[in-house]
Amino acid sequence: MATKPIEKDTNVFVTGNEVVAWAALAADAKIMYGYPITPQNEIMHYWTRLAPKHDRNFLQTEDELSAGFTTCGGVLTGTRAFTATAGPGTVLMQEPLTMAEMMRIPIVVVVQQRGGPSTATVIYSQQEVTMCCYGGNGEGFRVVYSTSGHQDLYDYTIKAFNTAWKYSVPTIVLGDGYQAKMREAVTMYDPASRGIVMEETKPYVGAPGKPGVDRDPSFFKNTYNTEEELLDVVNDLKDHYDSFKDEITEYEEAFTDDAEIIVVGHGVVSRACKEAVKNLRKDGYKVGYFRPITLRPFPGKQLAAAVAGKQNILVVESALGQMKRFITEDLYGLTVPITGYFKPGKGVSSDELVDKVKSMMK
Amino acid sequence: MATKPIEKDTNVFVTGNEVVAWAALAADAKIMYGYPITPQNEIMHYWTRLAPKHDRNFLQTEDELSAGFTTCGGVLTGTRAFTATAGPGTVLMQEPLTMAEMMRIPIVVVVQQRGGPSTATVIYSQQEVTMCCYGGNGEGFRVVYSTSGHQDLYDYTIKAFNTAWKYSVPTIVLGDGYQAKMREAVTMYDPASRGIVMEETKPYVGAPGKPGVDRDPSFFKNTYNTEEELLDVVNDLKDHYDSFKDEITEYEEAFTDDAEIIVVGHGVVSRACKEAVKNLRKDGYKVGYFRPITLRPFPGKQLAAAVAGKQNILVVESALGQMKRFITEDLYGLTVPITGYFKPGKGVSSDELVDKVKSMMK
Amino acid sequence: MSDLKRIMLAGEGGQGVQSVAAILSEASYKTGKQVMYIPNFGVEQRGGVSVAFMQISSEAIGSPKFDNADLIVALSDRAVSRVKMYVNPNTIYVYDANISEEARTHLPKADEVAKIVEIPAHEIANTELHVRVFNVIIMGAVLGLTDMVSIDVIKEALEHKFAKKFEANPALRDMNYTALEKGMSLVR
Amino acid sequence: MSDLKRIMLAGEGGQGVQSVAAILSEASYKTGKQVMYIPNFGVEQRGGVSVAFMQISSEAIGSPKFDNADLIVALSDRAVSRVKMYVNPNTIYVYDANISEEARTHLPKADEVAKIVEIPAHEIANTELHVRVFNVIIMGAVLGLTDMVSIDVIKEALEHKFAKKFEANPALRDMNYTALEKGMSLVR
Amino acid sequence: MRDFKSVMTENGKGKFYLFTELCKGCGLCIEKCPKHTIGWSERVGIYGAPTVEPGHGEEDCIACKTCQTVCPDCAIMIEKIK
Amino acid sequence: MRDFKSVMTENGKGKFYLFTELCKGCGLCIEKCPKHTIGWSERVGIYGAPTVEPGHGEEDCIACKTCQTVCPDCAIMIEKIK
Amino acid sequence: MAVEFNNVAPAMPACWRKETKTHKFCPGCGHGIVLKALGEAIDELGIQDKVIFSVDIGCCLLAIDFFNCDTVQTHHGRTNAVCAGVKRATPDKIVIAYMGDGGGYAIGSQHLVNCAARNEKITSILVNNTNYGMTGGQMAPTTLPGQKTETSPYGRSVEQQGEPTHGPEMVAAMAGQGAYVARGTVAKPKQLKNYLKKALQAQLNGSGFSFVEALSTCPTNWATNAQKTWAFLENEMQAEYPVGEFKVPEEGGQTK
Amino acid sequence: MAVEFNNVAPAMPACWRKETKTHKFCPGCGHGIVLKALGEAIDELGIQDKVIFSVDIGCCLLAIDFFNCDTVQTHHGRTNAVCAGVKRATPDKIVIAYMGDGGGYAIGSQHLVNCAARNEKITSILVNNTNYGMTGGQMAPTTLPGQKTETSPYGRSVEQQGEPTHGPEMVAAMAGQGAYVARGTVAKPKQLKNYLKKALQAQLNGSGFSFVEALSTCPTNWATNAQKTWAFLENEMQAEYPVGEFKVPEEGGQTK
Ligand SMILES: Cc1ncc(C[n+]2csc(CCOP(=O)(O)OP(=O)(O)O)c2C)c(N)n1
Ligand SMILES: Cc1ncc(C[n+]2csc(CCOP(=O)(O)OP(=O)(O)O)c2C)c(N)n1
Ligand code: SF4
Ligand code: SF4
Ligand code: SF4
Ligand code: SF4
Repeated sequence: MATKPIEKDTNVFVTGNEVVAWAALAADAKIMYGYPITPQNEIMHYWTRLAPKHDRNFLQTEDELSAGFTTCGGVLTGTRAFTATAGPGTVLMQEPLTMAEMMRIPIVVVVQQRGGPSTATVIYSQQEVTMCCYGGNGEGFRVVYSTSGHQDLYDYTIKAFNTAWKYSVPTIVLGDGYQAKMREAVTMYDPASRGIVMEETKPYVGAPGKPGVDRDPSFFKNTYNTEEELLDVVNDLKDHYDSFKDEITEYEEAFTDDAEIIVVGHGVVSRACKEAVKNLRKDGYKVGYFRPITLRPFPGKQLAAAVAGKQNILVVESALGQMKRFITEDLYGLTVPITGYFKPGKGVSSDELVDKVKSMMK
Repeated sequence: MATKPIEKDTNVFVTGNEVVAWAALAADAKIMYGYPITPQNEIMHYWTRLAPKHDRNFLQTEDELSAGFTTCGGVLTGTRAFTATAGPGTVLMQEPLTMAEMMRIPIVVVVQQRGGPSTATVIYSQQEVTMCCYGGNGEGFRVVYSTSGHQDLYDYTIKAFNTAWKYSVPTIVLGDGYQAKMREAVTMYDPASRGIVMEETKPYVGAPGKPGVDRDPSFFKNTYNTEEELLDVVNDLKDHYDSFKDEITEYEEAFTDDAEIIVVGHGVVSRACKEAVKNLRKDGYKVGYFRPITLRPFPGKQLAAAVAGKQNILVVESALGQMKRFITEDLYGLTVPITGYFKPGKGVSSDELVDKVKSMMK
Repeated sequence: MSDLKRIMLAGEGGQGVQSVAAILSEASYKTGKQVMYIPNFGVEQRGGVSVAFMQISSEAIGSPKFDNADLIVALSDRAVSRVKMYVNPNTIYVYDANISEEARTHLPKADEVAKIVEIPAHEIANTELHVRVFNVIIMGAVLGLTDMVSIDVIKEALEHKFAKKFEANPALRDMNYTALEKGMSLVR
Repeated sequence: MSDLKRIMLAGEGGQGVQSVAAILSEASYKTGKQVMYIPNFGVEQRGGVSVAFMQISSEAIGSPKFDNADLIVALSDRAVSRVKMYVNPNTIYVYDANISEEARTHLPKADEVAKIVEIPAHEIANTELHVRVFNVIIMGAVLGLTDMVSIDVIKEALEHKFAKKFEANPALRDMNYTALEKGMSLVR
Repeated sequence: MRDFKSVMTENGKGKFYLFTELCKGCGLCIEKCPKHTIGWSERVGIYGAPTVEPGHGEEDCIACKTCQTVCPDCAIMIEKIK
Repeated sequence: MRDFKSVMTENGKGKFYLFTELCKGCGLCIEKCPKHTIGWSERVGIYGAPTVEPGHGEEDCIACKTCQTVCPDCAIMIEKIK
Repeated sequence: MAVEFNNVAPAMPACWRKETKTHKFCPGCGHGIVLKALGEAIDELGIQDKVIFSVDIGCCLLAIDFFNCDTVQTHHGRTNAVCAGVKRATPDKIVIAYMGDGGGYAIGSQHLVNCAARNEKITSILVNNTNYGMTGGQMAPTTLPGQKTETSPYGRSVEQQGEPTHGPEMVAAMAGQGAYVARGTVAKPKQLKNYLKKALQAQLNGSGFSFVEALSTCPTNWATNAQKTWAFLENEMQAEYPVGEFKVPEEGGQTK
Repeated sequence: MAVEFNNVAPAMPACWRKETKTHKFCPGCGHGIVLKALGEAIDELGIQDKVIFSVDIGCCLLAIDFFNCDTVQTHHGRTNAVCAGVKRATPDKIVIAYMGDGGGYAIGSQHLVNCAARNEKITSILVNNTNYGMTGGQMAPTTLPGQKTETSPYGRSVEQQGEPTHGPEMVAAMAGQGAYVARGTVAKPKQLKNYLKKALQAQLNGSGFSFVEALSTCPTNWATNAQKTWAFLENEMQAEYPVGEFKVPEEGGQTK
């Protein structure tokens, strides 16, 4: 058998797509299924180069529907499997994701967001947030980690596999075109060296023994006959989701205690927010910073605590308020005014946020 | 040429799917593209029986992606065209819908909701709300009419074509399995008899004249090279949407003035809400009723006005709070408590709402 | 409150509850009532219990389905189980005598409903009349228990629906009418 | 604030701005700096302006792209237009002398930036050295205007990258070194 | 393992077992019997429709098992009478 | 209607027009010329790469128009010299 | 002379799950015959414990608990994709995709075509009943010229809707070396069983993609009695769709 | 002896839109040759004012403003569907779908197969460059055995990834009477033009679906110089993919 792909800590200067490929290797993912789309292509490029050396597999499918459904198939056998996509590919991925939600199939999907709607740009956006959290004909029983840079991509890709398998929930690592294509430093490590134990995978189908003789056969279905049955199923899914959601909710905050304005951003935008807040603090502005790491479940309670009694919440997105909708959902009842700073499909710089906050504090 | 399919008012007792087929005929839709899925099938069944008699066309496509994209193709030629789908079909329909959003193609899509996630049930739900309003990799530049019964299905199917073509926006008529399959009375009419003028359709491609000689060729694209370009495009789409949204927002309210609790429901659920409120009023309970008819744009301002100073808002859905998310988005800042009554995938009766409200008012 | 009547018919696929519901609801719509009829439907075309929900009122009708039925007609073992949750103290409950002992244990007790009636519709159809008019007997029973529409209107509806068949075979008309009246008399 | 440097290189596809940025950013990462490099990319593989965004700092780096560049290098007519919105009073602006008269009208005025430098990199490459080292001259110019990394580190990087080629043809090494130094001297 | 109720009819060369809980009364077997011996029985099957039995034609069963083979529900089993 | 700049080279039987704003310097024409007469020119094309011209081989142009036909950019036009 | 028994076992394939019988297919539906043939093939090859069975959305979904084999229901048209995913992850399993003509030739045709092209080592079984059964009898790619369905109420027009899709012929044109492709009919259950067995054998040998179309019956949506059901199948359908083998791997695993 | 001119018109098809030239395709990309052949076919048939041109997402999107013809960009793989929709609504237009091998044979294969099956009266042109060009050179259904791409870095393995897809052969197996199916190559632009003309003629006649695959070049992703570009096309690709006509309508509009 192949040795561990990463034995000891390795510091490298690479693209985010390369980071994801290495993280999936380190997480002991056995197979990737995928269809090309910019800006996630290089995940496949690296994976296909590395996979044979580490006894891993790859299947290039005919489209993203197939990429999603083959991933479901692979996972059902108890194999740690993943796919990656973006933009219109993420739109198509909603169909397999709804099956995974219903049948609790722990697929991992890396989404490198690009501009929308439609084909739009191949570059960057945060416009796939609603879709990743609540896409399809259901109620969004998924976990979504929004990453802000290479270390996140490494850490949360590994974590995504564990969350998925521990809770039997489809899990999305939400990146974007910037993170996919940019180069910055990252420390890659063997998860075991950080005390991370990879969750054991279990076969949904194909367990040992003759079905009907040694054990019951397993039947996995997604269709129900009556409303009443479905209500029970969806309520079960909800109860299951609620049972672990507090446990996995993640966020980051800084300078919130005495702040008058809280700047909220997720993903790569949170870096601009953090930098802006740091710079504003140097100039004496009382500004705080809050970053949801899990977008689903959303750290609403924590955000509510952070913004209580503040003058304003500045919500920053490279989208038209997709995250803001989660904020108002969870913060409804509060009266702290919310200001939106939305640049759909376009990056946000710390400089413009500094200006924005200054104009608000005048 | 064929005469008008409906000359004078006709009162009939039929299924909702039949109503939709007749409404599309009356609205002078020229072609339907579609793929079978329960519970919308009978729209196609009626349409295919009626179409040849009225010089209309039908194409059964290979899937819902094709149904959506062929509809886009038909509409681009300046032909009033529509499709219908449900559940997993609506999931797939998101891809063509994003193209229609981006390129402002006035397709009309009738969605007869069924249970989700995944294949789930073929029966009924209100779980396609988020997807119809904000599905895909974009910002939800669509119009969504939520119907509550056969007269609505007739009226709003006709209206959908006019909204779509007047504002160049993809428009969804949101029904459900109950409405699709139930029989009740409806009055069908010639739109002209109600003073409804069908908007003129304009060819996006294939207008008269030799391109490059008599006129410029028309180029319709959905791809942009830079973030800056895309930001402008999306902002334009938003400005365009904002320019007409107040004009088309629709809602219904009753008994709100002196009410202590406002019951909010959309679609067929609103009938149970209305009936419950009426019955509660007879018993002396001060309860009001609010029904958003357009879910996108959402009548947030009107709802805010209706609930101001009330004791509670009871939000009723056959979903896990998909409409509630729009309410909190628009009502953020208010402090009227919101209570959710959610039955994902299951119908809601007036009796249970009567009980619920009584328990809240104890 | 209002004069709203909520009726639920449940039976096996072949027992024709949907056509009973369709004829009754269409007929009472024609008499100027507000009517709502919704079939229960699912993924299986055959093999499931068939349920019809009907509401008749002089006022606008709310939700297509309801929790409490004013009249329930259960025609098979599985139907008896299926309708259970719709039973309430005001319910008039009708069931076919043909159900099994097992199923009888699932019937509401007399004091749990307004009225409970056993009808030997199955037997009558099979012995006195013809299997094919089983559902017409049921239709008669529903008519006998509600004032939703007069028997003449239903006769007219049957006349309309089976025009050709009745013409070809007038005995068929008689059999249908007899079945209808038989059904009414069973619940009186 | 911090010692953050924001550098933007823009040119035509063939001019090699991405490889300049890749070598420079990797080299300064190796010296222990915090570095971020992001190429501009679009739907077209060829034919668009190629832009590289680099940030170097001793502190953690924020957004990958930025609004105001500390150093801008524009190498073609279209590049001059493309970088316009990144110019600010603190910008050091470098452009190749080869651009058209038209393009010159789009250059910032001397008082709008901290410094503006015209360099004849194109000409030097074509006449004195070789087209292929055009981007090495540019690399030198960037080095000359920032203290991001020492020239030796870059030489080492080139040594590493072109090991085989330099071995096969030592004159190539010399040419690259000359180009690098030439580039530095042009901006001094 | 589940048991099924059956009715056995001897007719010609075969013991014809009909499983009432399996037969849906589709009639496919009737059409395929080379001897035209299968016909409707008084007994009803799982869906309340009549089931089938041999002995309805002019000829007797030859135990060819065609009916068993074509029955989609495995509702017939033929045992050759030796 | 837009005009294009061209350079005309007479060589053998053909007037060889090369449109510098169209030629991307791909070299496809060079490979296909049956007379091997096309080669790189000093003039650069739209992408800054060298363009092409006839007169580089041992034989002259025979005005067969192959180059014109294969150029993906319509950057060559051959006029037969009568 | 009718004798009643309680303990005679019906002649069901061993791998059929008795607890779920009678199955949920309509009276006279050919799915039962196909699944009997498949069950016998599984029994004869002795692979029940290796099989992973996967059903499409369509009437096939009624087979979710049909066999004593692990079974997965997928989405409409996606069964070949799910099965390819399963097989790639666990090549030692015998993976069977079961679908209707709508699922295989319409909405899932990209998966069928590309599984064939990639020569995925799975067995794909497609039940051709000339319509969309589960949704109530709409036109399918396989509907015959002139045939009336809910969406071709005046009969399928070749001019408007094209010729019926000939699936095995298409798959044979796409699939590579070692593939097995055949068309059987429920009117010939033994032949059908043999085709299915050969298909599974191809998978066991790892030689290539295996695909069997089964011409089948749908009395519910055809609105036919038993006699007309057989007649439609054996006369009209078999005239349009030739039964036989289209691609057979050679002994060594290569396709002739 | 070089003379400069400002007013000599290049030998472009009349329907090419001069304002957008030089076009955006890479140096040496065969798309330019295909579009020249198409432009000439349009000119010769005199149908410019009737054409509705539609481009897929893939390198073809660069042709959004290529012709003086109304043009629609669609989604990746969806061009045949959009065109079917256009044609059904306006049968008097000449509708041309333009796509790559990924768009046509992978993600959009259900549309291609079913347009062929329905015999949609459109003309579908597919440019086969053996890879996914726009996204930077990944494996395509058409990648040759052993060929290295970004996702087959060690060469395409037939065992793992199957044989290359032969599109026209598949389409010919599916399409009905009156269809036209051919494969040309940019190495033979005149032949290619003729095929395209016949395809458009089939549409003009309303006889059936018309499909032309064009073998093309992609020096950028192949990383080839001009010489190797031609060599790969003419030797390796043409060896795998026979050039010629696969289905031709008879005089009366029927396919031979
Ligand atoms: C995406 C999607 N579209 C449509 C449907 C609805 N649907 C369910 S089964 C079916 C047709 C099945 O027909 P076929 O595949 O021929 O199988 P059959 O039922 O005839 O055996 C359709 C269209 C669905 N479930 N999902
Ligand atoms: C749904 C979706 N998936 C993936 C993509 C990304 N994508 C754009 S072009 C392309 C490949 C194009 O390859 P091909 O069709 O062969 O055309 P070429 O560029 O080679 O001419 C892909 C995968 C997309 N735009 N949409
Ligand atoms: S075994 Fe043969 S002869 Fe006997 S009943 Fe069955 S089909 Fe008829
Ligand atoms: S025995 Fe089988 S084939 Fe015969 S009627 Fe019964 S179910 Fe049909
Ligand atoms: S016309 Fe023919 S001979 Fe002349 S340069 Fe072109 S290819 Fe060569
Ligand atoms: S083929 Fe055309 S673009 Fe290429 S080098 Fe020759 S003239 Fe220039």
